[in-house]
Amino acid sequence: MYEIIAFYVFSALTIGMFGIVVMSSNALYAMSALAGGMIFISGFFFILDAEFLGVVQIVVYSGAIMALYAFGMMFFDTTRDVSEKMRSKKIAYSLSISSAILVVSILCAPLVGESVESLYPSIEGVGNVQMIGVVLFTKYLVPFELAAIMLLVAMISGIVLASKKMDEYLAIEDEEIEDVKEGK
Amino acid sequence: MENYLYTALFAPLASSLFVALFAARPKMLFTGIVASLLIAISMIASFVLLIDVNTYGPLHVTMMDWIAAGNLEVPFGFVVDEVSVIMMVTVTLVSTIVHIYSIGYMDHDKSFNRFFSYLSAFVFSMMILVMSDNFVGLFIGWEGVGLCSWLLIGFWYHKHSASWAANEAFIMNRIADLGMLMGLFLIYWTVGSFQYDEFFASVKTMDPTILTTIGIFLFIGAMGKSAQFPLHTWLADAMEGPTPVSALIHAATMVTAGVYLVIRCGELYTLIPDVGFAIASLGAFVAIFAASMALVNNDLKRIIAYSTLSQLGYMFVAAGLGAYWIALFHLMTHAFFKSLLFLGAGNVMHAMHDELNIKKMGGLYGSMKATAILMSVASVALAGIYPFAGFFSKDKILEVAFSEGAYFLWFALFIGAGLTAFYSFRLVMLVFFGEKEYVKYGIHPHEAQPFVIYALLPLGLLAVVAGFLEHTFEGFVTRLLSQYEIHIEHGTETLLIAATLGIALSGIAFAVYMYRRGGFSKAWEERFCYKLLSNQYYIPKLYELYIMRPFSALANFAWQKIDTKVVDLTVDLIAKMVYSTGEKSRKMQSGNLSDMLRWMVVGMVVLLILAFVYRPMV
Amino acid sequence: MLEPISIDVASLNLPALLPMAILVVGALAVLCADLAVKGLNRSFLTMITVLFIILDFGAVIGYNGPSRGFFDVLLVDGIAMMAQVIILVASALFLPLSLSHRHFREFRMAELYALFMFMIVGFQCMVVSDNLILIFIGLETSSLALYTLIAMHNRAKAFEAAIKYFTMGALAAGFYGMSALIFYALTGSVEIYQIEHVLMQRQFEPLIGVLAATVFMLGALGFKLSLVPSHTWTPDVYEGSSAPLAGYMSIVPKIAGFVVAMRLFEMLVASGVVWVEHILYVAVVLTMTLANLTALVQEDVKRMLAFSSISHAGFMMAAILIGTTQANTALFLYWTLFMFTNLGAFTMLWIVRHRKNLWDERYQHPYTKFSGLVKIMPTTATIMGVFMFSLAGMPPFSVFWGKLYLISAAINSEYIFLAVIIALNSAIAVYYYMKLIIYMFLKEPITADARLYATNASTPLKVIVGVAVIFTLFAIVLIEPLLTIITKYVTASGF
Amino acid sequence: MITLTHYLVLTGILFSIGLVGVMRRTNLLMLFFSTEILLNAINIGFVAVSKYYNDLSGQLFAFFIIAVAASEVAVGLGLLILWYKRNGSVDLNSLQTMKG
Amino acid sequence: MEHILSLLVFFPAIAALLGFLVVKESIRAYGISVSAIEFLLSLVLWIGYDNANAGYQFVEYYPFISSYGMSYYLGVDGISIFLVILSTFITMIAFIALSIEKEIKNLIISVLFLEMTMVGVFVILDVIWFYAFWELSLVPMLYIIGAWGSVNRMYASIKFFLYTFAGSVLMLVGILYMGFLYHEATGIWSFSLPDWYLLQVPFETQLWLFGAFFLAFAIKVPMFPFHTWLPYAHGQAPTIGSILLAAVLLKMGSYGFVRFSLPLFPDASVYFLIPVAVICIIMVIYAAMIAYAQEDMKQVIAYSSISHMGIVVLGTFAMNAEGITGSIFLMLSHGIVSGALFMLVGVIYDRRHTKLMRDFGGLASVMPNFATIYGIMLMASVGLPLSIGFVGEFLSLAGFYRISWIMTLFAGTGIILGAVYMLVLYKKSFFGEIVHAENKTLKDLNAKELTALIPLVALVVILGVYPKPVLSVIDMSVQKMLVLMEQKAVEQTTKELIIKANTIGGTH
Repeated sequence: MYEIIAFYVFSALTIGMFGIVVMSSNALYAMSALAGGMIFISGFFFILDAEFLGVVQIVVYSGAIMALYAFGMMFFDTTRDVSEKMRSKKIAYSLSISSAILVVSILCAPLVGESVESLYPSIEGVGNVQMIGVVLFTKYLVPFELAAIMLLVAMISGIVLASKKMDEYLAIEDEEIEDVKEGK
Repeated sequence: MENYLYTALFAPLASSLFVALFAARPKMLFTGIVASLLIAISMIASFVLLIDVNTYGPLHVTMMDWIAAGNLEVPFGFVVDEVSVIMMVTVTLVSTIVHIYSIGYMDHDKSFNRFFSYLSAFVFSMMILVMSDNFVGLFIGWEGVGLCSWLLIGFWYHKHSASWAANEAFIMNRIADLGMLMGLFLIYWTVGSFQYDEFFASVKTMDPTILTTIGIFLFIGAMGKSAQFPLHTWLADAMEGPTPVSALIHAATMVTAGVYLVIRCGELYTLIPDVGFAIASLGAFVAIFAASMALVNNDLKRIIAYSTLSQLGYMFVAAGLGAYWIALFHLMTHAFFKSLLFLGAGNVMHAMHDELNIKKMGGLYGSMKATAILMSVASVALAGIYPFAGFFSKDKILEVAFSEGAYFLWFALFIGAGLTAFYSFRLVMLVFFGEKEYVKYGIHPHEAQPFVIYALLPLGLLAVVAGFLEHTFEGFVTRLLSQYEIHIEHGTETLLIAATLGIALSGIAFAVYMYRRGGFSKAWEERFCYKLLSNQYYIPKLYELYIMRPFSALANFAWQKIDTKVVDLTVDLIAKMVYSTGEKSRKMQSGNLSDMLRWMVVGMVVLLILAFVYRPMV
Repeated sequence: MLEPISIDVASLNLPALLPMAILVVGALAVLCADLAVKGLNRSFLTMITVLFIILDFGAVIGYNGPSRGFFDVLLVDGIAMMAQVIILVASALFLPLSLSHRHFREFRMAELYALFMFMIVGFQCMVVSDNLILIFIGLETSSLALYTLIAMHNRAKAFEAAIKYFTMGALAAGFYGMSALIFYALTGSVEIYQIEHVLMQRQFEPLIGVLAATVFMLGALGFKLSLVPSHTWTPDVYEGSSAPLAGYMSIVPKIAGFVVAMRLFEMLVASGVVWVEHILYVAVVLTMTLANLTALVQEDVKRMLAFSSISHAGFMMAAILIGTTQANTALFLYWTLFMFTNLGAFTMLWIVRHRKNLWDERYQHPYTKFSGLVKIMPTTATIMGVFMFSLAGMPPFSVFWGKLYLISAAINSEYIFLAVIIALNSAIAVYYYMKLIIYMFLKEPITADARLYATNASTPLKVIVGVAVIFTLFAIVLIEPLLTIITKYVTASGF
Repeated sequence: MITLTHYLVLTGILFSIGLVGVMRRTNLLMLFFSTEILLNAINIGFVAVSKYYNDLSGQLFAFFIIAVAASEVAVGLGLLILWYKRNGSVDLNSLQTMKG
Repeated sequence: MEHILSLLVFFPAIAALLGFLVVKESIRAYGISVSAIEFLLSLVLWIGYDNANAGYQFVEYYPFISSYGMSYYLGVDGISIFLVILSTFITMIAFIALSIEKEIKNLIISVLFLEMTMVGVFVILDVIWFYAFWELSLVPMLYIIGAWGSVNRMYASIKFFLYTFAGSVLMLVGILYMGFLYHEATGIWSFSLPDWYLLQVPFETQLWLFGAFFLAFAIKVPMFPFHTWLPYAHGQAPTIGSILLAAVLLKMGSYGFVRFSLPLFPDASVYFLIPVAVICIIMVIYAAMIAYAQEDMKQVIAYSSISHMGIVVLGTFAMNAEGITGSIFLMLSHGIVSGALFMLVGVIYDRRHTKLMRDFGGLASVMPNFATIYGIMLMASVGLPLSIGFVGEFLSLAGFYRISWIMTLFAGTGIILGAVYMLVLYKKSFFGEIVHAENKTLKDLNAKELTALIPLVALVVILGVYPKPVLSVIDMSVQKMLVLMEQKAVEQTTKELIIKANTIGGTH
């Protein structure tokens, strides 16, 4: 019973939040809305008793990602309203609507099969976190490692891109960059 | 034996090539002499062959293979039989004389050597034409003489009219040659060979329609060479060439090639009398048609040219009606007196400093007796007065026409005879007698060098006596050609002869009478008929108007409109279209990020819609 | 209660993982070295990296274990081998382009080399797995590294390129996730062979779901393979990034994508869902034609090459559409030959690069730059001409043989119309390749100063060009051995 | 009773919202927000399906997607910062130097 | 004699590569000597050729992509040998007559490459290689036209290249499909022509394949609607380019018809016989008329060669030994004659830097030798008996007469119209008074030009008087081919037509 209520509440909230994210012209609102929406999404995870994911969602998103974005925003000081002049609204909206209809209607379709036996079932009495741990460190070890590498890459990229090395020459025009270097 | 044949054939070639070495050089007398000698040798050889053929019969040699592909095989083969040997003799004889004559005539021309080279080349081609033993060989000569006549008519190429006339002649002949080619192809695909003997051997058994087609095609070829209507205009214009050329090519030899062809194919045409009759009728028409144009013309050479035309008409009548030997006979005699006439005219031209208008002459008798006499003799012969050569041959033709019951043809020829007599003596009178018009133009005419005159004597002689050879000639050529006996009872025959002679004489008399009294009144020249005749029935104008102009217009249209505006443009348009599509598709590349993203979404949306609506048979 | 799991290490088939491991180690080593020693020379870094790549190459070649590994996450079959070989060879050939005569900032950063190796790892993971998750992460790893590499060129255009690429990549990632989700919903599995299995069971019902999944996957891979209409990034990114990287992008990410596409779409095409076949058909034709048409009107050689590589990718998709063994063989053959030619072409651009846009303020390599080059630098012009002819599919240069084999593959499986379209497209394509040749050989030079064209030339670059030329010219002799090897691998992996 | 379809529909709606944002946002930062929405929407779907099948790979996929999202943010922000340093703007209409 | 064909093909290429090392001053001598050696080689080929054997000789066969049936397969028979000799000969002559100074090195090298491709096209028997040479021949030509041409050269060269290239890509598809068919039929891959000859292709397929090949050949020949690249190419190309283009490159197309279309697709050839013949007739008449309308001497000759190629193709489709032999011979004669004519135009162009007829007139008196040789070539071109031009034309027309006399009649108008435009050209530029002062001082042919032209004149006469040795060799192979066609034809009507076309007598 409460599941129903929770679902509808959360859906309403999430949709609302994300709606704000997409529509609001104030970056601050948008970001807070995003954060909120993500927290509500974690709510769904809890409903679907995927506690681990719920936690990760809150931690990673609301913690890490949102912090990053916040820094970014301060950097760009887009705290005040951003003025977006969108090109060819009509096309955009018609596309949005049509795509929305299509996507939703597809997902309405009875996709799931009945006779599909699960490959990695969660066993009774074993917590979700534990199960995930097991699968993650057996079957999905390689992806996990690769994900680690991916995060490393992201980190390096972030460092490189934001580092002083890069903006050393940003002040100067393209042509001259190499001139300076010739000097060395 | 064969050596004689090859001598006769290749002496002219040798002469031509030898002289050609000096073609670019200024005048050298010896070239002319050498050329004449070689031609003379060829003539002697031909006479020897004549005797041989008379005693041992025809001679047939195959020199070498020429073309061979599939079943088609064409050798260089030569046959010297009664007909070809007569042609050879005639050709070489006249050529020799013309060569000698030319030494004098072209004396002052800077391209003296070149002239002789061409002239000998012509003789060579003519020899091939008459001696070849197959149709393709004949075609070689056929085209060869065409080429030489092109070269010689356009000999003075700096004259626009000359080169124009040359091209006209060549092209007209080409038109006819196409017909002839078709004939040859048909012969090949029916008989499988181009050899005369094989062809004539099988004509008996052939499908008449094919025969008729062949006959027509071949005669179209003949029409071109012998300048029969409607391909006749080139002959008059060909008078642009030097006079010896006119004498040799456009009177004595080349133009008779058509007749020769018909005679050669006698066995064919005897089997298709209808075609024969058509030929005869055309001939009769041309005979009177050309003669009428000669009546009013004032150009010395053109008059003779027209008379040539009409004489060719006579020959075709004979040939068409199956009297081949008579056609051949007239061909020969005509060659003699007509070339004589032309060469005489040449003398006159020299005397008059290339003045051709006979209205500006007159009274030349005083200053150039020999020429005058010779030309008068020739004219008499042409008019066909007993006992001159022309009488025998021409009169026979009339008899043939009569005995064939083609009275209409006979009548045409009969009138033609009268006209011939008239215009030839109109010419004689206007040139040699009457008022000395040329004094007005301050010209002092003089007789040609003696050797030129001597050179003409043999022709003069022949013009007189050739006629008496009639029976020997008949006996000789009818070994090969079909016999033709005229079956008219003696009374009528004499009557006919009398009538013909009568009209000829009266023509002469009328001419003499009129032009003693200073010719016709100017009023005549206003008459329509006069204009019609002097404008050659407006036929050249018609050709100009309805063939040449449209052709060049059409050509320009095809080039500027169709080729560039349609065909080429389509190609370019296709290219441009592709390119412009590129330009359009370039807009997709707006470089704006949200457009790019939208494109991705568009792709997705479109595909999803397709997923919903488009369901091919799974 | 969960009983402890015991796993036999041998069953993990670790050697299958070795190649990636090598490069990871390499990357980390480079990073540490950079920390330890300041200002390592680029030549050192380059060569070290190349060496690691070679090691990796050895590991790939040397691998002869079972095709499955690591709980069936890894799938080292023939096409994976082929793809890895191409990826590694291309990487080893493109990286030394950093040793150009002019010094570029990015090549002095050790991070670049580390990222480069991580990127390769990502690509390898993409090709050696049929698990959508691993593929996804590999894809993202390589992409993220690639974005950074592009941006590291440190020009305004480079940043623009990187951002465009990144943003579209993010959207593509979304599509990929959606597709995976639908597949998962359909089959309860994220492994292609499982998906195939279950879908077969369900006779591809509900069809709409399968189609939707295909659509999204097409959107995601279409972005990587730059299929119309997701191709719009290609020219901009190529233009923005440095020539070596552009050339690299025209080869390696695509081959990785092709392998994934082969795994997925050939399953679907073979499934007898005609719709998929038709859609692919349309996409292929559009990609070839539209790219060609747009390439016609380019003024910049680099952009032209970008479009041309799009249309070549279209040819490759055609191969996937046909899906016969010969077609797949043709794909790898074509790509190998194309790799060498493109390597040469882009290296030439790299060599003639001049820091100032002397010829056109907008473009760096406008056609006019090359006008009359034959009079200034005959050899350079001739070599460039060879590459152009090869790209144009002019016999007997390398790409022609690939095209030949591809068309014949199309014909042999009765795709006559497709073959004709390919032929016509190569006829159109000739024009823009020819344009460069016209400029180089037929026009008069603007500035007859040879130094302008050699500012960036250096021995390593020349060597690489030499290699490319040799392979392009004497491809004929390679065809037979290549064919035998590729056919062996392809048939071995059942494609 | 909340069935799987409810969740999938929700996924669809959120995904569409994300698409809308991707298409209408011209401020790059907020554009990135929208891409996050896309990924999150998918996450819901995965978890729901995994719950339905009682199969964990869905959850793991979601987990990895979160990781991907995180790293994307890092790189994206890095690029954005570079661009901003250079042009003082994060509006995508400012990056149109390359076209055609 | 073992590998003489490979030698023939690759000698020029190697020479060209070495040519890069030769200094600019002596490159011309180098070119001449190389081409002379090549020509001698081709003569050796002819000497070694066994006239009694209609099949392929000097065959070299090495498989090189055996898994896909491609091989390196060379051989000549009567159909190709003289075209090879023609190519080497004309190249040599063109080099001798060469009067270009600007960047002569590149020119000579590219011409040598061109020579390789030309010889290659004629001697190769593996179809893929044939395609390779076919395409490669475009490249040097593009360079020659584009780099040494006159004002509008870019357009001309691009048009030439794209047009011909676009035409031949479909041929590639056709080739591959043919290979596929062969594989279907026999289970083995092969792209060697002799193998394909043995393959019977179903009728419907033949039609399509014929079309695919036809387009490539038709554009190359060029046949009527596809001919527009030719005037541009000739109009802009330098003399040597025009010579090679007219003398050899065009022959590739007609050679293709004889080599591929007829023996591979006999039924389709017969099926399309009438349409093709109609196109040929249009070519003959239409091109002749356009040639008449031209003001540019070179354009006249360009269009005239279209007109002549019309007769060539017509003869090819006569389906009998006379016609095909004739058309092959006509290829040779047209090669020599048009080559010579273009050379002559080049001569006058070097002196006056104009090709417009109205700028000349009366040349005959200032340049007698030039006028003479021009006249001879002109007569050969209008097909005067005892000149090389006649034999081929006569045979081709004679052959096609068996198919349809009325069409032959129309095609025959070519000999009239040919005379018209050629004589008009001659009259305009050589006859009449000298109107332009600058023409008064023109020099006659110099030694170099004479050495280039005399051999051509000699050939024109010799082959005109005694073509038999050439004809008989060609004829043999042609008859062999006809027998083959008759045997492998799938439709009864085809067999009948071929038999009828080759027998004397019967109905018409």
